Amino acid sequence: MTVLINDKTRVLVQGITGREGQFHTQAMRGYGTKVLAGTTPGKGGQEVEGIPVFDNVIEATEEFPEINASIIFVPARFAADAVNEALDAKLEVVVAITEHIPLHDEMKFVALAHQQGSYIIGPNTPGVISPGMCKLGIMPAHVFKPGQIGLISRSGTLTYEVAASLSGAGFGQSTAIGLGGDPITGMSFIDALRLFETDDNTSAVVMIGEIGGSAEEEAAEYIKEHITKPVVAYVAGRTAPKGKRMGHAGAIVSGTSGTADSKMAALRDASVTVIERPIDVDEALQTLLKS
Amino acid sequence: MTVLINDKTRVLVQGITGREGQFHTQAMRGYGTKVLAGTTPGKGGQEVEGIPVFDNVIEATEEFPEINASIIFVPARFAADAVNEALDAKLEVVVAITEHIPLHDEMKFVALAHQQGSYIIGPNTPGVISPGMCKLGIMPAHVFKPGQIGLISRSGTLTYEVAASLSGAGFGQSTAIGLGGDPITGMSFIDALRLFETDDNTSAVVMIGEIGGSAEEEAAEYIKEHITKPVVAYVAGRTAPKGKRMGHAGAIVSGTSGTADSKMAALRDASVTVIERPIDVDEALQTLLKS
Amino acid sequence: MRQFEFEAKEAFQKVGLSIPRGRVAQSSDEVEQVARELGCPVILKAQVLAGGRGKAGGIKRAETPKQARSLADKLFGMEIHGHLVNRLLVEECLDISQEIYLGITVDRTNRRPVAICSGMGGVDIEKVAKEHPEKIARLAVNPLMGLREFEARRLVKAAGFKGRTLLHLSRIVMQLWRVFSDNDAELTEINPLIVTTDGKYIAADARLNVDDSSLFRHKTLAERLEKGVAELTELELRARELGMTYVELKGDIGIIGNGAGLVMATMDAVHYYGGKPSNFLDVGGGATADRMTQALDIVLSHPDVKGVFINILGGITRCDEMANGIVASQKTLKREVPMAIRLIGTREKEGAEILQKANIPFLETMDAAAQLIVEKTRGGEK
Amino acid sequence: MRQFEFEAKEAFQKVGLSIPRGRVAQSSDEVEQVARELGCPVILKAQVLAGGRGKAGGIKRAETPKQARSLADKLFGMEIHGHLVNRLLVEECLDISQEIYLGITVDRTNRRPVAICSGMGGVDIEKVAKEHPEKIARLAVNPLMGLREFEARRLVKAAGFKGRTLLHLSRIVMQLWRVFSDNDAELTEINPLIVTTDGKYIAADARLNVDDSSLFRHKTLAERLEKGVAELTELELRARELGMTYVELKGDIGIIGNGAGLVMATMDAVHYYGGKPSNFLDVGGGATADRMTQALDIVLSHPDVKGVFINILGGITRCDEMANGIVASQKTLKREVPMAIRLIGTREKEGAEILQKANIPFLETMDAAAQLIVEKTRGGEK
Repeated sequence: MTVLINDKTRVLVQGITGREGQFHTQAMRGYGTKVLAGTTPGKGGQEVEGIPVFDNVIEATEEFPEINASIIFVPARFAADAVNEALDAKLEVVVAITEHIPLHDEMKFVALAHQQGSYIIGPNTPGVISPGMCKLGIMPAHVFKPGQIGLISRSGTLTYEVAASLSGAGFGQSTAIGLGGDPITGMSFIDALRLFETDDNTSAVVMIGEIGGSAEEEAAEYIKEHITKPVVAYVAGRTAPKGKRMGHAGAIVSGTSGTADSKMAALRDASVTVIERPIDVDEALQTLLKS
Repeated sequence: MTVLINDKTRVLVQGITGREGQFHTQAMRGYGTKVLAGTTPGKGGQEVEGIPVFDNVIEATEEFPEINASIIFVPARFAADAVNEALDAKLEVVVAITEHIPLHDEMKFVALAHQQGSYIIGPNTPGVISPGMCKLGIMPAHVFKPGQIGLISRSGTLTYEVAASLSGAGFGQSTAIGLGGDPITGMSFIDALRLFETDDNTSAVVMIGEIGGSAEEEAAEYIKEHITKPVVAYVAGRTAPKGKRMGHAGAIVSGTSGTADSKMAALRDASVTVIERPIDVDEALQTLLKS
Repeated sequence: MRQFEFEAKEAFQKVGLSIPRGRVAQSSDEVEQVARELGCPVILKAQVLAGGRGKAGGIKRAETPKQARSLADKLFGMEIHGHLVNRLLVEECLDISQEIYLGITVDRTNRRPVAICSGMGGVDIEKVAKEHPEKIARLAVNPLMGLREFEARRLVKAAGFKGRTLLHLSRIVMQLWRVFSDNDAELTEINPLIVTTDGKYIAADARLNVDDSSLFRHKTLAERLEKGVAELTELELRARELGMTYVELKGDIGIIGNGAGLVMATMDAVHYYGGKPSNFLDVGGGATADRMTQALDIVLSHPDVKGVFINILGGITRCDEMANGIVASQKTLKREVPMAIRLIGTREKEGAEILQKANIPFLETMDAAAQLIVEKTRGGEK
Repeated sequence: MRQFEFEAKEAFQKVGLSIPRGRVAQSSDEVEQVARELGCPVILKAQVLAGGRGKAGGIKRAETPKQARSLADKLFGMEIHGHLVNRLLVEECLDISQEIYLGITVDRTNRRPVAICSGMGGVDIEKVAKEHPEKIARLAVNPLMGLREFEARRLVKAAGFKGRTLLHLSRIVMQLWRVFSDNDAELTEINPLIVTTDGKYIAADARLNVDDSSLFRHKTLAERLEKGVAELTELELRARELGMTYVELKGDIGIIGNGAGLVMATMDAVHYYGGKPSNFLDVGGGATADRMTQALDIVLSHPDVKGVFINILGGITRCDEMANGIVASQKTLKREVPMAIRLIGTREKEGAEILQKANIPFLETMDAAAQLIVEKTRGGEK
């Protein structure tokens, strides 16, 4: 089985009537994702692509109790409330696509999710995909292929870059998880590594990190102790200067901490194969999986 | 055994260096209560009656891990924080003597206590006493005698009135619980009734209610379903007018709800022996316990 | 502590709620002027800290500034449930298309705030609750989280609203939550919230009761309370300043005791034996002799009082202190009335001696004392 | 968004924290006048949105108003880490008995706020953390509860404070929490908090970084950002207004891509092959042709740029749109520089055709394009 989402995933789309919500609902369904319902406050009773729209999450989950995941396309100032609403309905996986959600709101809903054992993916993420089974996100699906590589990334497009490279070389993916580009995200590398370690369908893990914070360093410590599967890592932003955000709110070197070099050193120290160019991922995996 | 407190209760006094804190610490110890430590922020390192004073609850409980209850003599504007601190230290019973704690703060700490399964007694309570074993409060101890009557009251002095009457007639008390005179209290009649119902040492319960809210009505419903022991009830405030607070913040008839007559009727309907004068409690019990 | 309507509306405005155009006037001249400024018709609303103002004739509609003046002449000086009208809120008339009820209060049973919404606004919500319980939606708020937007929507939806109205009302419920939360409210209400014919949402009436115990965080309200601009009568305010709780009632037997429950029971005992309490007075725990003297002074300041029942059950409160206070007050009392004194508990022996020396009789049970004072006052003794 | 020191101090004052007497001056005349008003000695502090201001000579002490003027003459117009000094905060000198560090920031690892206290204030806290980790106390805050008073006391106690100081500092930590919480802060710091010789607690320096994503709740800050009074350079601000992220760097190869991670990787690839990026520019997801044209315009506005690398991996972003944008900009470009274009993903065939028609070469891999642009710019081609 894959991690987080699979063919049993039943999806609610929050913000389904918006432009993005509609577009990606169609794309997800096209991929085979089971989207059962959507919400947009004030638009209950409408339909989008034949999918019923509700005013509130609870109405949708009462009608479709099998819903266990949600994806959120709600503007930033309302998105935290949407996440809280999904958590309140005890959904297991909540994907928050939205960028620019206030940091304090993020800390709150992440704490709440941890309390109740739900997974939040993102915010500011392309989502999560278990190729061939379920896509809960906005990624271009064609670059992903079913297979046995677990992919974890803080970046969107860079994930597609690496996934395309992997797929091209015959390394399909079990699940690809976009952690999200904000300083506070629902899942960390450690959370994702833990899932992949016990997933029978995953034989190796590729991590795509970037500057800012210390999630990669902590992952390195965790890998030393708990991860037996081979891990390849790429870290973006070696040339980023201090004190400047590189697009993502979380991608910033503060003082001397959060540099790509520190992350790469820590990962190497944990016997992770650290690559300097995304293109090197195939070779690294080939070497690792041969041995 | 008694409910809430007994000879295994080990006590922390929060606000021990204040006038009231000192006075009642002495009184409680005189009664045999095991007071192990006290707190007053900024006065850590001092002693009161040979009892060590700490700056923080956590320091006291680290030094005396056997502490399982707390009594709070802290001025109103700091009292909610003191309750939260006691809850944070996971104390099982927290007695908040203080009157005039803000209502919103009370709702918060009561919710927190329920979440973690701690009991808050009060606020605005004389406390709780298991006669002959442990006194965690400010009540005049001599009016209480050990025995088998569980006493639950929303009022202070009226409790002493009834307890004195009971003790005089040979009806000692297992435990007497002052619920507190505020609209929001940590324990309700129902919470206390539930404890007494399963307490082997309690053979009958006396409830002292008053106008305001609907705790007595709810207790009546609960008694119908769950209480097998005889219950006697007195309700104060039959002559109180509408819309005026009778001393206690919680003692107010709002609109048509919260009248003494409605409470008495509900209790009678639940086969509780409702008495019209406190003095009638002995006779009521004698009748009930004979049958 | 109940706020005046105009004060509650100020609090509403602070969080962005719309209120009718208008302002407070303190004279008929001013009322006429405001009416002119606003353009008639206008509504005149007596600003008193009492409910049922409308039924009591405290709300009037004026078609012209002149009529506003003449109505104001009648309203000023009027008494509504014992409260003198000295301020009128003059407001524009709204074109009503719908009246909605929104409120947040404290649910004592569940020990948390409860938000309430109903499409049947403009009438007594308790009445609606009784006659059309299905028309009222309620939502319990987790006090540790506060009300959240999706919960507000759930409430408003449950009350039967949809579409854009659902969004508008939910936003207003969130604003009302801020009023509740920022002001440590016991209760805040918009009844009615008016949807005007041109689609605006306006809080036509406003209620806000602030928790007295929270006033240390609300300095301006605390100051107002000290200045006596509240529901309290003069005597009640004086007692409050002295740290005692005194409530004026309609009877003729003064009641003094220690502890709220005991004082209520004392009132009930007097009533049981056929008397009528003229007040509730709790001297509080650990009161001194002085306080007893002050308590007697306050109770006897009420002109209807024909006798006084003092009921002391000493715990922290000491009987000797109370006895000393009673004796001391004998010399200074405004007038002599029959008394019944019951004095037991801490230091009761010392207290008894003090009273005996002063030749003041006392009793040991509440019921005996209650019977005594009822007899004495009924008998027409002085 | 970093606040100026004087703005942070205003936020501090709002919650009751004490700050030194003083005010902002915008000319040497004004500095002299403020110095006279306050009484010398005074401190002049350059108001720039950059750290390390002290070491860079941006803080001076003046013994007389005249000296204040002459120091101000030098400070105004000075550049500190690329930021022009055009405001000075003139403040009283404090008699220091102790310097304390207090801060609240976001702990990304634990995904919650962390409050920090140390008796070693007035110096770089990161340095203290390295050299004397035992001198720093930290406390994780539950974001759902907020910081509570007893937790503040626990923190301050853990930092080694006792008695009245413990109480004072705990209260200040709570006030700082309010600054953090009310302002959606990423970071707020008092370093140093000065205990004066006469026992007052004064925030001598103040730092407050507000979360950009929260600015919709902080209208005045949002307005300021729009006016450009922030850390952003002119080009960065222009890009922001257009909805793109542009960061100026020191190199000479312009970088444009879609997606922050991809753009960083593109910069890294350029560096890997020996080049130096002159900027970071993310056109964002689903960009249109216009946006690509604007992006090229911004990148080429940087005078150092000798070549541009466009790296597009189409997902939501369509290659044909990007190609159209590139073609369109050929006519309007300020200047002609070598380009390397990599274009794959959604609609790559259509994009390729558009570029081919316009005779613009492109590549399929990031690495090939990186090598190309490094060669072209190094070769001195035009």
